[in-house]
Amino acid sequence: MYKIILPIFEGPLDLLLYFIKRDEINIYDIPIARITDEFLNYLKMMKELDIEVASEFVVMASTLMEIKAKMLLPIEKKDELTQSEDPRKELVQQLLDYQVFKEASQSLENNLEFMQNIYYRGIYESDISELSAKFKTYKPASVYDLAKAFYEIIKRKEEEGFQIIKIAEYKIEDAISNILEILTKEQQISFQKLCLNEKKQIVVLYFVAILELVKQGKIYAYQSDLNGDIFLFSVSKFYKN
Amino acid sequence: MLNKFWNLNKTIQKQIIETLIFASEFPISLDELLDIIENKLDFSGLVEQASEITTIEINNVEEVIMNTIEEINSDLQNSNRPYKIIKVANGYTFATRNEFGKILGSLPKFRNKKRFSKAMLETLAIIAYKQPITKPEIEEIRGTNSSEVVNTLLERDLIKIVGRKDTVGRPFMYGTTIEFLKTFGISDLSELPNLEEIRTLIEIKNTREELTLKIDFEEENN
Amino acid sequence: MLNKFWNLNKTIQKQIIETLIFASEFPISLDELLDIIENKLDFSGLVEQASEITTIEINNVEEVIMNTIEEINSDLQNSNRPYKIIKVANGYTFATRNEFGKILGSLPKFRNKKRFSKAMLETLAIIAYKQPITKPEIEEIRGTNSSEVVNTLLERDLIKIVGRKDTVGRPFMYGTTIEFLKTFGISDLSELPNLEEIRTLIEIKNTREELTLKIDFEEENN
Repeated sequence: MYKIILPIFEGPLDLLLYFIKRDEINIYDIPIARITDEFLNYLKMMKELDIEVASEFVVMASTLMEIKAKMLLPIEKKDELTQSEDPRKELVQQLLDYQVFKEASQSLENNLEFMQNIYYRGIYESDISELSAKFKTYKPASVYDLAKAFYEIIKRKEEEGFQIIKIAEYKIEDAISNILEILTKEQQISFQKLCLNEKKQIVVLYFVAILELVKQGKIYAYQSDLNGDIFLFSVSKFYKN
Repeated sequence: MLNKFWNLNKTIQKQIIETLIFASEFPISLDELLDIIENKLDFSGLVEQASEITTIEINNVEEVIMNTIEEINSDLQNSNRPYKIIKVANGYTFATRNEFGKILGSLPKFRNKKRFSKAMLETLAIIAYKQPITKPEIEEIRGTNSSEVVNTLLERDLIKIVGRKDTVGRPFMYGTTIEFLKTFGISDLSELPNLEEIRTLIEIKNTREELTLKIDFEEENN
Repeated sequence: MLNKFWNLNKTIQKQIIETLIFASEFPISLDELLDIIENKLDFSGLVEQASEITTIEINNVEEVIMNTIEEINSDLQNSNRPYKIIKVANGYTFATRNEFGKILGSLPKFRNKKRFSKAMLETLAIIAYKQPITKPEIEEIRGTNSSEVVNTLLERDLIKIVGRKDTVGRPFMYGTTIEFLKTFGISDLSELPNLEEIRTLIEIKNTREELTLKIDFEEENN
């Protein structure tokens, strides 16, 4: 059995730059058909190795194929398109920009080398000292730390079975559209059925929604007696029948 | 059993102990110093020189270290350094000499504003997200008495009283201050991450990193 | 106008400056040092001695302070201290000398502390140059999902949330921290290599490769 060494790429741009460098391709005049094939072969290999292919690679593959298709158009047709702009232009610009930051990150890496043996005061956190428990928790804090602290409390509370009460955003509009939607499918709906197992707030909301719909002339509401169930009908359907 | 540390010459021994006290975030105990110098450090970068100490039986390493620290302190004094090593709460740490400490005392809150204990950060987070909120409400969420920490936050001007709640006892309600916003570098409360955002910030699947690691490992093996 | 600080004798001046740098949690800038010694300190505890300096016109106080720091560094070296004052993150701070930093770095807990993945470096470079910048903007440049790496950088305190952008979804904007400057030994963001210069360099490199390619081609044809 032998091992396959797969270079690690930070994303599709990184992979494309790798091909460009390896094959000594002129970045300003990328042979798009060839590089598309290489790219697709790489994806195929990843799939064969059962490595999950991130969606951005798939998106890039389709971009490459699109560019390739545009490049294949006959020249006359190309001229008809907006002044025959090179379909590779955007991709090339993206690659150049990315290259600039890759280079900049290289210079950061050089800094690290220089800082390799420099340590600041107070960098060492005690492991075994009994003092650590007392002092360790003191730390400078950022917005992120604050948010994290809150999140941890919330999670702890959830684990304790504490319910975080969400202010439910029940809207009249939702109740209205819900009723109308039911009435496009059903001939009628009863108020009791509508509110079956619903919370008190929702029942109130539906009631208000019904009043509103009646006022707008979109539904009819009938009640057989004072304490009876209320039946709702769509006005448009009512007339059709 | 004596290891390589005790074979180093005295000057370097002193410098290593001084480095460890210098680097420690909090007072470092004798036990920890010993554990580090005997078991954890790699001296291969230093020229090793057998010193007279190797021929002497060291009965009490703790005492040797304490003496070394005393010697460092004499050196610091002789070279006019304004700080020295002191023993506090069973550990060693650097502190300014009295006369210079006094000078620092005349500075208003000397650049120490951003330090928080876990309790402070928790309480501040609850107030920031739930304001206006009363102390009983804070205590219910934290499940612990929070009087002291609320007072500290008030003193540090990070929270303020914003009114009273119309319930039994009419307790004070607290909210955050402008100083709070300044400390955390945001311009208003809406800039705080909401719960959903915190969740995505914190709970991110690490599948990709794992993959990278796996492959790195294979490369190293070749 | 010269105040009491400049009337103190040189040794005490040095000690005060060394105290301030030693006591400060963050690198302390020249401006802050000046402001403190000229306006904020109470020297009443110290014996004041008129030194020769009062008779000399001090044209450039910043330069005097920088020279003083240089002198402190010579003193530290001469008295075998394992640390020195370095300039980083817009200010002065104490750090270990290389040889002792190396020993400290051999501690197991420090082994991975200075390791950075390619993704981290790339993302840091983008944030350092383009800050304040949102995650979608970072992802557009990198061409890949960057949630995990942004999270790691936040966890390691190398970047921070600096606000929200007024676009759809009000995404967070990120910027680099003092910790970033300290880790990479950068005194000021303007010290980073100029982006335009890098761009030009890359263009030259790209066209040179193209040139080489052409020549190769011609050679092959001959």
